[in-house]
Amino acid sequence: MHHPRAWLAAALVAGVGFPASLWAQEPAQGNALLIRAEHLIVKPGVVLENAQVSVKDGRIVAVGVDLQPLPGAQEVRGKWVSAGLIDAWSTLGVDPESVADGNVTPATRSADAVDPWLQAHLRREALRAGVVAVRAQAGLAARVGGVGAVVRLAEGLDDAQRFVARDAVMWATVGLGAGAPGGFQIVDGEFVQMPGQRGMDVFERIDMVDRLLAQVVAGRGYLVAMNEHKHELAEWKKKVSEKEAELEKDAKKAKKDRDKAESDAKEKGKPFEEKKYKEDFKKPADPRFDEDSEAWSLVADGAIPLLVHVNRDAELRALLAGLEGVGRLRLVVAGGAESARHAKHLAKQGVAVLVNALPMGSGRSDEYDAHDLSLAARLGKDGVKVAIGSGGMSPDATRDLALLAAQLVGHGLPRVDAMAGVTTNAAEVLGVERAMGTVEVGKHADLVVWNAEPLSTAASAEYVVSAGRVVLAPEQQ
Amino acid sequence: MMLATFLVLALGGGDVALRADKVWIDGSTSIDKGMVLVRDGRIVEVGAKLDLDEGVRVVECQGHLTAGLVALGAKVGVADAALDPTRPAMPEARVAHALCRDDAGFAALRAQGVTSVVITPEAAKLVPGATAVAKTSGALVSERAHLSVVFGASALSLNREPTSYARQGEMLSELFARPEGALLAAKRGQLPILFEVQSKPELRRAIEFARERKLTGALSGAPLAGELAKEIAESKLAVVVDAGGAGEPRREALAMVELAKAGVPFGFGLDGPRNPWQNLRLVAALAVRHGMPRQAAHDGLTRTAASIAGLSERAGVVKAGFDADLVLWSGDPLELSSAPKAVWIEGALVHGAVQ
Amino acid sequence: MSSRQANLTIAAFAAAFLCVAPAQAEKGKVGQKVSSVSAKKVYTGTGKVLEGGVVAISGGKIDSVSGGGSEEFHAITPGLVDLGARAGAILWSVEQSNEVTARLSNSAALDPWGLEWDRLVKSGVTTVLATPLDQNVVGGLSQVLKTAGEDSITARTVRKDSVLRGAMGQQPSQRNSPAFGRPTDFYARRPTTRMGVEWEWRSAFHKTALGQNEGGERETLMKALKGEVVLSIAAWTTQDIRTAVFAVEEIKQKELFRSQGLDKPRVVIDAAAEAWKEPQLLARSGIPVVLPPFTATGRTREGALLPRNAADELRKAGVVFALSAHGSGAYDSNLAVQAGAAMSGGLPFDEALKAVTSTPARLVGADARVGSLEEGKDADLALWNGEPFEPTSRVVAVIVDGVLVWDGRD
Amino acid sequence: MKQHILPGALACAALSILSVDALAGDGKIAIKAGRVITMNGAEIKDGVIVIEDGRITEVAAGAATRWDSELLDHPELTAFPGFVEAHTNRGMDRPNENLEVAPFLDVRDSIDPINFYFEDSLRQGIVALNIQQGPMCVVGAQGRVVRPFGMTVEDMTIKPDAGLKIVAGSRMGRSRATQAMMLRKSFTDVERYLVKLMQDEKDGKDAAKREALFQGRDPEKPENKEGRAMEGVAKWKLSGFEIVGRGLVDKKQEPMLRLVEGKLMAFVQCDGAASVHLALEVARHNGFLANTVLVLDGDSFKAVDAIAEAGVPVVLGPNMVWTERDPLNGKENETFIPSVFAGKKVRFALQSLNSTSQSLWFQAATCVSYGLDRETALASVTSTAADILRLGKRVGRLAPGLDGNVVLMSGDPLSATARVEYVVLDGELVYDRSKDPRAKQLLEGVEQPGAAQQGLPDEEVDPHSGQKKPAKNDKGDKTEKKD
Repeated sequence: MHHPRAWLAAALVAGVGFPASLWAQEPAQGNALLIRAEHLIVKPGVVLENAQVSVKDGRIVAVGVDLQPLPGAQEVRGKWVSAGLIDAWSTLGVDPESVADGNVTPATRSADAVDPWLQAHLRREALRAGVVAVRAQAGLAARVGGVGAVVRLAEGLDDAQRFVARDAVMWATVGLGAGAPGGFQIVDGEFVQMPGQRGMDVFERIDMVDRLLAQVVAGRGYLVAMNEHKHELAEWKKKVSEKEAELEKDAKKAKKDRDKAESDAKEKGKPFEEKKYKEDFKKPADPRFDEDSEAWSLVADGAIPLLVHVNRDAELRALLAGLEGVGRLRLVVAGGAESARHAKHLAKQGVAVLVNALPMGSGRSDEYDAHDLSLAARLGKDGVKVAIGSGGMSPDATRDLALLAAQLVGHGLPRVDAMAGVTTNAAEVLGVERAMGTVEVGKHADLVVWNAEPLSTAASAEYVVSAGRVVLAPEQQ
Repeated sequence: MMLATFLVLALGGGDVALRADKVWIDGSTSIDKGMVLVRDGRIVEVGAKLDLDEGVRVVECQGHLTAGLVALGAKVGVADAALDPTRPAMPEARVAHALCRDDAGFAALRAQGVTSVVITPEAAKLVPGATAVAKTSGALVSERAHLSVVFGASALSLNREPTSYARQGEMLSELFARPEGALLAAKRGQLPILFEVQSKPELRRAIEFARERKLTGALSGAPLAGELAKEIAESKLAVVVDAGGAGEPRREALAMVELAKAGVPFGFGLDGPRNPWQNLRLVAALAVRHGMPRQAAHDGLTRTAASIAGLSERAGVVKAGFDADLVLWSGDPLELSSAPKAVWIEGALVHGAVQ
Repeated sequence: MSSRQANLTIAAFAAAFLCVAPAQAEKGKVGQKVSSVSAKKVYTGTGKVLEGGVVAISGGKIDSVSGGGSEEFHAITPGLVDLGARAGAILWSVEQSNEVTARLSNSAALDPWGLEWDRLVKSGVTTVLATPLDQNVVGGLSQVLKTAGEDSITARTVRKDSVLRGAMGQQPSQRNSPAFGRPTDFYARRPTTRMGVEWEWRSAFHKTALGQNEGGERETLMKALKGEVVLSIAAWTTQDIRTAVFAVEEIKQKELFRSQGLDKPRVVIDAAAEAWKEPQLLARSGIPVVLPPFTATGRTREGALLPRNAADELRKAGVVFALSAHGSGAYDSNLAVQAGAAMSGGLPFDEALKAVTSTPARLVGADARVGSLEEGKDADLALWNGEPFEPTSRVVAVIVDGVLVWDGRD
Repeated sequence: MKQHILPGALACAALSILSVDALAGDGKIAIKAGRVITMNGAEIKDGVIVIEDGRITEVAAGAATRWDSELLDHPELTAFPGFVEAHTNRGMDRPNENLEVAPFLDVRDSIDPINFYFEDSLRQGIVALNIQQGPMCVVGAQGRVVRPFGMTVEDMTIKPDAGLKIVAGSRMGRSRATQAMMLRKSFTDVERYLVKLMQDEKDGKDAAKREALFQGRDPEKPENKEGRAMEGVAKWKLSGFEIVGRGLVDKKQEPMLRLVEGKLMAFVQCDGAASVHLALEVARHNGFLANTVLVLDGDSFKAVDAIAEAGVPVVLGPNMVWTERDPLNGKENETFIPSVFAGKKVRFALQSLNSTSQSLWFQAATCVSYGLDRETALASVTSTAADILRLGKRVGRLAPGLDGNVVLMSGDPLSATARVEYVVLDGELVYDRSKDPRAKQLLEGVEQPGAAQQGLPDEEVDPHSGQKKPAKNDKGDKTEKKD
């Protein structure tokens, strides 16, 4: 049963049918599990030797050294155990058309683009490589890609378990497509390069930043307007009930006066006129409902982080300056090829950077896509929180997330920061740090049992526990 | 550049001995706390305990010392000059003539531990010309290392002859029927051939062509070559595995492992569609992850690749008499988390530094 | 549908000596040799039909076809043969730099791992004629080969370079343009019309007879004119069919050809959609035809009309004909559906069976090995779960060279 | 404006030949046939079907000849209730609208009675077609079930308002994400519109009450509720909706209201398993799941468990075989879609592949070839299809009380060699093959003088060179787009 006002309030918080709780979804009920590990990576840099993790109803209930299995718990054993890796920049399991869709709006929910039957073999390989969840994002190259979701890769999960967060982040891009070359086509048997997109000059790119900032500010304005309206509506209701009480009180008197006036008028033969009733208060007009502004209000409110794919220095500076004023906004820079210069400023502002770890050939159109793999190290040195993504170029790159993280270690990033980049920092960047990223009591049970140290070359997952259930075991090879 | 203020050591001068935690002779043999004696750009002696006469400086290196990596197909230094569309076959063309020695790509390759590279012409014609082999210091080793012969569809077009596989086969047979110059050298087995192929039927036709004319060389460009590993092994041809990089489909990764199992000599190349220099070791790591033994992957980066490149007498192995192309890694070379701390080409430090 | 597993008696032979295609063993038996198989009805393709028969197989050949057996399938027919399968007719299968390339063979363009072979096998087709694309007047030599077996074209080939392929009509002249102005590529050449195409044919024949061409071209055209190689000419419409027949009859009557023994070409007209309009001409000339697939509206390429009773009309006129599905394996247009469509036009069942088995095999000279279930022939069998060519039944298993290459029973 | 211009002369000729002069007799006709397939129990040998005033009154074994009714006596033929095309967007002038949400439209305005599609369907023995709008929309027009014969749309109509077309799958210009957003938005818009309507009405009444109190009048009695409670089971059902007056709901939103109140059927098109999930979720949330029929395509069969659990019937796509490549060995694996649904006991109907050679009879026959039992296969194109369209009491069976539709065929409906000889619709003989000019051309190649060029050659695109072939035909313009 929906009382109209309740609906309006719910819509305000939930936006276009966003569920009230934005990130914590109830994981699976059911069986108990005990995982024994020679080395348990509780969180990057903290390793317990010969430790156990106890899981009940999809949650971690105990982490310790000499735990006893819960009654009826299934036991799983392995050399290394860590929290499942999260790929914050992937296109695995997302409908390719939606990823490439140009006319998405801020209110588009990428959760709708997740196709649980798609690329099943690639998802199995990613699980075998220890990646348990990815950010699903439609409109990856669109100016504003809409609201991304964090989705588990395991199969056979129902909707509640599949989404760690249906509406996790807002995705936007600035300055992309600086002259991407056209694709290659066979014309009459010849490999012919089609004309590419015209490059954007710096003014167009700065203009993109301004338009993005305008939308954030508008979202904030919409939020304020909604709150004000809620406020005014309450006030108006108070006044109405007061007025009604007052009228109810002297209704009898009014009735008497009216009868008298009516009889007088009849005597004098003049037509009887009702008393004029005026009210000095008016119902506040409902604000125009707009899904896009609803979505932006969530960003302005800090309910979901804003991920912006930006590479060049000019746009980055304009973006940081523009968003400085917006209070509770949680900004994350994605890509950030030239962000190393602003590392100190980013660290001070608490802005994290999502690095694209996929090495690209120098022949790329946008020279900023030829990622310099030492970017993560240089940012990390100055205290910037670095998350690592597989870059979303192709769905099967997610499988190699651990290798890409190891490669960043090879280019100067400390090993512990690389592990954080694919677990804790990735969870934080996506706003699901309370649900995933570490092996701590209360968090969802998304764990991987490895046959070797997670970032080593020969590492692969022997068991994967996702949403509290064993979703991958050795014999499923 | 993470430049520690260390002694930048040129090894070219007098004799120097490098001692590292581990010296990898090749993929399968390594010496703990091994030492390598270098004189005038060449390796003189390798062993666990060398009796050095005094005056020889011993440099302690933390990490693993290996031979320099060899990349088998990279368009470094030739930019877009690697193609001349005017005639279907130009056996005498040499990509070396278009080589720009101080291309930034060489520095990037050195930073990845690559010391020698085979530079190939664009495979868009029947016989695009000869490949070149260079050290990533810019020094040209050989102006004509292989003759590039294209069996793939990349040499076919609807507007120029040949427009069919049949005619392509016929024209190649005609070229080899009355060979002279580079073709004659190739027919006599003096010049190995780099067969550019893509699909499995093309690969099989190249093997057939080589068997009929007893040609030697390597097959390059077929991602699923491993699925015909037995036939390739019998043909005695080598395989250049193109480094697709992260996201390599599972079927192609397993095909690489099949090559190792069947004992086919293979090396890694950087001629793939996205050929960033970092991919050489990344694909080796991917192969190990899919079941390739570590020594096969290591040899694919060094020893076997050197023999395919025609450097079997001077590079790819830490052995007396070979060039002093050495790389000091911070850890196991097949772990991507290890980085090249120092790279020497013919005894000269060309990247990084040593305490 | 009997769900009990067929008790194909698996041969005791080790599979080793016949290097068997490492087909993934879907049902545990696929890829293994079969020694005997039986069905309620065995259509031998020679006209003889056995009610309840068994086919014994050894060494990839048929040992015997006899009564009895345990009726594992509803029906057995010989493996179907499709001459117009256009298998491997990819862009690079024909050398378009020249309009007449008789010497070139399309075997280099065939890919044993292609998906088209599995689709053909699943529709019951075990032998096809793989021809180059019809872009040239004379496209080149074609292969008769099996659709399953070892992953190698040479191993599957029944008759190598045994058919010379060419085309009449508009198709060969499509890319050409008149040569005035500066020609940019070799497509500024003859023929640009049907007349030009016909002229190319006749000039090729006459040059051969007059000794004005040499090398592989001459050799192949000589073989064609002597009948050592079958000449397959694609001709859809009435005028193209007539042109093809007249060109051949001209050769047979001219002294220039007769004197050199070049007057015995074995011609097959492929995709002869409007052959039904020329029954007498075809009967008189004795030239067999291959019909293209029936279409929903009756209209085929270049507006040629192919009604459902075309096959029956040709039968009545005594013209030898075969059916073709142009390589489609889809359930709505494969070779069995074409036979069903011909039957819906009045063609009796046994004629329809001949038109997809023995006749096509004979037309390309492969009837010594394929096309019917007789002792000594290759053990190529299509196994049905109902009456063949009825839409209510389909091929559920296929045996090629005595090996079970596909088993689709659930 | 009709897109294709049929030479006027021919149009009348074609129709008049077809509609044999209606048999005499006072609307009563008896049809005797050697074999009667009733789809309502056992077959009858040498049975008779009596039709009075367009309805079947009797179906029985060889009853005595009726003196007072016209007789159609064909012991050599098989009587059959005729096929039911459960979903198609052919037979219309333009199947798609460019309005994304247009539930107020009706396909009646786009159906083209003399389109060749209907003549082809009649020739293939189809007696009822569910015409729905094409897939290029979010919430489309009102569908209509018609019979393939009649000069006007009203003549042809069997059931108007046959349900709204909804598209859950992605389509040209709309990816899965944006289509899902638009689909949800079209329902939240209706909800928001109704809430505002009710809120304004309520505020109006409160203000009137205050004025009355002020003026000393007694407020109007609250019980004069001429509105109506919001019916249905939508999750967001509005309580207190009665205060909204009957005619206040805008004509453009009214069909959506009836949909969420469960008064309208919904044909939801899904192009894959993921869109099936979206369709079921939107249907449950907005209360029309009980009236939903899923029109499936692509790999929607993978969501068969969710469909079975939701208990909704489905109409399967024209292509009944789904192939997928195994990523490791490149081989193709086939799935026969109807078997998946038969296995899970989900009611399904089939669609024809094309309107001439591979119509519904061919699809049902193919089901039998893939192992489905004959009864289920035949039912999926006759009785079950009719039940799914909720016309079980009108078409799809030969039983007393149903419409007088009988198809007389020369053999078993599923055999390749059988042909439709006669078709009786509502007791009127409307088709006689011996008088059908186009059948002659298709089957016997007898080209009618001046007969319009029937459609384009199938191979509009040259199959192997892939180039578009300019189809020049000199006998008149293109009259039927090849679908």
